[in-house]
Amino acid sequence: MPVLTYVEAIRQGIWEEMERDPSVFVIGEDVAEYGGAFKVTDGMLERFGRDRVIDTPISESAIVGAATGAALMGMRPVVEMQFMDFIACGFDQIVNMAAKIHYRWGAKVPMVIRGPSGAGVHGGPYHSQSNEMWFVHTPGLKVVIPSTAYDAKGLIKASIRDENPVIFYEHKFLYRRIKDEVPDEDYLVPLGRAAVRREGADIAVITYGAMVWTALEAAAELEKEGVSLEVVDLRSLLPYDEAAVLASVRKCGKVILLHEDTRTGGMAGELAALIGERAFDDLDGPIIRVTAPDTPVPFAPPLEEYFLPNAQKLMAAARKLAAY
Amino acid sequence: MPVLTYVEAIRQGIWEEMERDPSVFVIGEDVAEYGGAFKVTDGMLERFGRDRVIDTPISESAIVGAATGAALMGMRPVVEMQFMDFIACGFDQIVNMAAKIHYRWGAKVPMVIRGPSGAGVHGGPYHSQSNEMWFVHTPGLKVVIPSTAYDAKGLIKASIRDENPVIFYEHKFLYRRIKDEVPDEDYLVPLGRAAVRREGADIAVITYGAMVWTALEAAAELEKEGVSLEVVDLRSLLPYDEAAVLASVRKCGKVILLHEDTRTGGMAGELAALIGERAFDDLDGPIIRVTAPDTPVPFAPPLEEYFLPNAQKLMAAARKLAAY
Amino acid sequence: MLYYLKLTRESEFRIEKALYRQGKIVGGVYVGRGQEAIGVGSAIQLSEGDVVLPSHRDFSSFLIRGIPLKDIFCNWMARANGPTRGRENTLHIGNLERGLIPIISPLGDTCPVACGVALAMKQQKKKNVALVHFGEGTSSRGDVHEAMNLAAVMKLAVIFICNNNAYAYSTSTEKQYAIEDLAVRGAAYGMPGVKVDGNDVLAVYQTVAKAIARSRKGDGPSFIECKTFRMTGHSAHDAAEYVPEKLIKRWEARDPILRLEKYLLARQIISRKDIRELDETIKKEVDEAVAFAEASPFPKGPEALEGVYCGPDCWWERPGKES
Amino acid sequence: MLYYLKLTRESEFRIEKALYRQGKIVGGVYVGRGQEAIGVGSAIQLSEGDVVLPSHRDFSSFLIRGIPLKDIFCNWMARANGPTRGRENTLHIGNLERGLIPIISPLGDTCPVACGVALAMKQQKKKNVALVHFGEGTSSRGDVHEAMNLAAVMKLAVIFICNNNAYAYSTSTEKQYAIEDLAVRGAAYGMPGVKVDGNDVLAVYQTVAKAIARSRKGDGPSFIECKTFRMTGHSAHDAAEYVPEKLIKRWEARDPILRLEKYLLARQIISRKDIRELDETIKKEVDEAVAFAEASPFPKGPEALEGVYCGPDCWWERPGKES
Ligand SMILES: Cc1ncc(C[n+]2csc(CCOP(=O)(O)OP(=O)(O)O)c2C)c(N)n1
Ligand SMILES: Cc1ncc(C[n+]2csc(CCOP(=O)(O)OP(=O)(O)O)c2C)c(N)n1
Ligand SMILES: [Mg+2]
Ligand SMILES: [Mg+2]
Repeated sequence: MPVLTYVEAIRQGIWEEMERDPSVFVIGEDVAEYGGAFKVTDGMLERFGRDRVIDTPISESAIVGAATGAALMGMRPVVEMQFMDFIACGFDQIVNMAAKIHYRWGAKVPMVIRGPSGAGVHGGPYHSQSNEMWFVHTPGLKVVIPSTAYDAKGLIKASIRDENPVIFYEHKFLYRRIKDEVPDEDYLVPLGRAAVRREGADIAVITYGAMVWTALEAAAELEKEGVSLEVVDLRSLLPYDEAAVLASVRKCGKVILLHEDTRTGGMAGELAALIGERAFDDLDGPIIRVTAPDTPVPFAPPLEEYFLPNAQKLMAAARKLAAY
Repeated sequence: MPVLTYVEAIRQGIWEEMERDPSVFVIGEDVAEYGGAFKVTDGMLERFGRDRVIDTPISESAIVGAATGAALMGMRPVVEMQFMDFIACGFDQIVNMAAKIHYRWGAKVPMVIRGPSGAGVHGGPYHSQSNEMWFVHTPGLKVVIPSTAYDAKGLIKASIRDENPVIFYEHKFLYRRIKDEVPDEDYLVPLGRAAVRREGADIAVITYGAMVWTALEAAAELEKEGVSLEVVDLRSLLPYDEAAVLASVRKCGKVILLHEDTRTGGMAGELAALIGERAFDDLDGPIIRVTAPDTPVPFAPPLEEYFLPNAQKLMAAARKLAAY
Repeated sequence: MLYYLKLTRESEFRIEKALYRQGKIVGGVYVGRGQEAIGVGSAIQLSEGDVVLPSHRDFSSFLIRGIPLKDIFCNWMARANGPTRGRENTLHIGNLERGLIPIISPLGDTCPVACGVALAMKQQKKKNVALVHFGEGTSSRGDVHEAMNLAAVMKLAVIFICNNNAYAYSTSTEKQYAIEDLAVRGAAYGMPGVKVDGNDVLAVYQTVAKAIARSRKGDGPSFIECKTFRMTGHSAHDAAEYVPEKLIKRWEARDPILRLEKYLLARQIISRKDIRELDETIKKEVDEAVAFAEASPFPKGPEALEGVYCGPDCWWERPGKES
Repeated sequence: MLYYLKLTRESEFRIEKALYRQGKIVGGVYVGRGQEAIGVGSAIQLSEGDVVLPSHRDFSSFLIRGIPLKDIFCNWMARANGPTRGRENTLHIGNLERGLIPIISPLGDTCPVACGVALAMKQQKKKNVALVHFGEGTSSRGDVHEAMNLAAVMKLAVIFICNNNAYAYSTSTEKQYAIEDLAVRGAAYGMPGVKVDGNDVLAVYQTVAKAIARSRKGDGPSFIECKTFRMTGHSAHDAAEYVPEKLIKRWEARDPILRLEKYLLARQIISRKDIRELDETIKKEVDEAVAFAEASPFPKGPEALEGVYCGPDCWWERPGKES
């Protein structure tokens, strides 16, 4: 099977959908000639032409609003945010316009807003943010974050085919750093479904995005110490796979919630509430969060490293919890 | 002691600060002549003049940005959002500009953004939202939500004197529906400190805003049934009073997290994580959430009523938990 | 046109002056008294496949695009068989078959949406247009700017119609912008910008007609500023004491309905009797619609949970829910 | 002026062509090669108490306002004794004593902030001005519109300076706006809108001088479009293959530094020898600053947790942290 990078897998997914369905089109800043700041849409202009690969002025709000209008008319826009940090500039159009239309009057808004997020590349406070929780807390949206190339392709395709607005986070650290087997053919990874990346017995680590790799790294290390981590990759944050989370927690009896995003109000809280309510009787230890602290993402490498969760921090937490 | 409504208390608090400190000023849409859509700033134009009570064009982003600029220059702007729903239009300026300045380069941004939020008045999807979690999840901001007139005055004054950007939520349902004793003199209610509104023994109900009254109503009813609720009013959501939450949970052994905001990604999750991590050994039952469901706020009274948590729903949850 | 003008006036009158005061309207009330010519003069000339995105005061657009009056009243009164089934208030009524995309409260948000509608029309090789209404206060919002610029760059078939009614809530125009006419902003984006007497339905008609023709030819967007006046408070609870009495007087004399009547009478296109009869018909129509709405049920609480997502068994498409 | 132009050029050259390639710059690199005249011609005439909000390419504003060159290099190299102590990159350097408020990456956001700065000046009865720089691509953002309108309505002392360098990343101007000159937008808000040759430092100086004088008199904001060209890629990793070769050639001939040199030589204000000496001095200055930065330590990890809030024992004010 072909081995693709994460960025190639996303490109292939969008590409296949554009081949399959003439209503799919790409819109954003520098996505046409230039092929996008991270080259996700590279080559699409040549293949699909100006009507379907559209460069825009620097107007995030208008881009999102226009995508919504086009979606209402039967198109399926795939919007690129040059960095997910700038989604804040189109925020109102997402949470107030796109997210609520179907509930309010029944019309469909099939659109995807995608772009690079996350830290680890010394991008500083504005090219490193993980801001998925704004949208996880907005009813009407779906939120997706793949961690593998295989999932990236399957999830982008499922997102494009979904009838609802989907916010699709791509972790920029993974774009060219990971590779895996990605079938050439058409397949979907369903939204709302988690994946168990590694079976384990002692502690369930629930995570998503680039942190899946951190969890796997820690799990491999800890196995040598006799601590067995199960690693659950959420893949979708809204709706998220409650059953998978609960199953893993019930099986292991202990749980660590891991994310790169900052702590207060982060996804770990949501998961803790689910677990505290629905798996309380199965818990053999406290619910532990391993997350970034509540600060902006600092720039200098030593600061950024201190800010980000990593395998060491996870292992320290896991050792303590295992001993509980 | 004078008895004031919630709205009068806020007005008095701002007024006193404007008297005390010439750098405090009010800015927003229709705040001058008209005195604000809910009359919070009524009479201020006459007292403080055009330089300190400023009507603006409909430009939420520019208003927030301008307030930030003025704050950097030593002023203390108090921004009114006509409805907190529209804060989404100034979102980027809040989360990317104002919130991060101090961390990034050390300058102070003392400003308050305040306005009516919350449902219960048939305002429909755009005049009823509770969107505090966007800001609770933004390091660098403070988030405040008073539930009494006394606190409203003390908290708005403390917010104006704080050196950081504060998002100050006023519950529009409470504006003229509640009244309590509000001292004429200068006093502050410290940010970040919760208040126990009612002592109880069986179940800690952690809540904030208008739901404090719902909790008290339920507590009074349940007392007759022999179930004793303790009601904790957070007052500040960021930073929030971890110690008070933990103390109440440890005392009661059981906890219900109650809010008007929607469930997934709501404040209850954050609290559940704190409790699940730090009070795990003290818990005698699952962590229960009573919140609005994950939908926009519907308009028709029967729908809105179904959407909102109320004393009945809380009582049902409490009875079940008490029997656990 | 006279029919729609009068039907709008009477419907809104009933809402603002009768139903609201009787406590039968749920939530806030915004009406377009005095500004009816803008909606009527523009919507009436749209073709099938065109889309209109009305402002919060453009009652007439809904009528002209064929939303039954009783549906509109049901919406104002939060009834289950209104078009939003009680989820939404006032004129937040969407209907894609009839080419209607409703406003949302954050003002200006429909301007970018109109661009997307026109972009889809272009991609689908249709000769249709999108017509978006907004107030002069709304023109200050960034979204309006981004949308006008985008439409000009992409040559989209969007007609931006600004109803300049002199106030945005309590804010008068000199606190909203520092120019004489907003129409000059057309030039700032590279599109025609014209101003027109918004109380003259025929002038509105002609101005919009030109813009539409231009757009259908593929020549892109236009900006039209309609000068008018808000002959009520901002909403039914606003006494509008900030509006000088003499301004109201001055604009009363320019009432768009009386003007059209005078015009038609002078040319003997209609008679006084025709007008009386028309008034009677309209009154009856409104009576019936109100009665229908009043007799309609409210939605049931648990419905609140339905339809957040569009999925395979979409709640909106389940039978037994349509009015 | 020549000194600042050349110091800017040399510093940025070192960053883009030497340090970046040696992997010594942390993160992305945006420089203003070819556009130096805009920053220099405007910042150089500011008085104490004035505030400048530079764009991501206005290196010179920092120099002119007195930020030591070594501090700037420390910032680019993420060092602990840079002005942001490693928290921020590139030119995200703020210093209120020197009247500098840095850009944040979401483009256009500093325009409303500039309004607030000028509002405070007005409230504090100061005759100062705020000068905000942004690119022609940024002009499409809603915040720029809201800010220009607000400044005009409130008659704020803001000078909006658009450096139109023909590209926004890969996007050329005809995909950014549908007009000839952005300068016409001044009229859309009720402020003067002028265009000027942005590669002519003296012309920039004079144009900005007029705008400043106007603002100091209390006559409100101005909009200045400086036509220039981005003589590099968007950032150091961008080869800019989308830029036609002949455009670069054409703009090379208009290099602002060579032009000023020629002007000064022709008038015998300086000699070739002076220029050589100046070049030497500058080279040495930059060498020293780079050496200082390279010798400076990185910040320590745990500092990442400090200074989120401003409070009583503010981390930023604790001793022993200043460079
Ligand atoms: C973004 C936003 N800010 C504020 C409001 C509150 N608001 C509702 S209507 C209105 C005035 C609108 O003025 P204009 O655009 O002139 O329309 P008009 O009401 O005069 O028709 C305001 C401020 C809003 N709905 N949206
Ligand atoms: C709101 C926002 N959208 C997108 C970007 C990504 N971005 C960084 S620079 C740039 C181009 C800016 O063009 P222009 O304003 O002309 O300034 P120039 O780089 O040409 O000086 C873009 C799109 C951003 N920083 N902010
Ligand atoms: Mg108006
Ligand atoms: Mg540019």
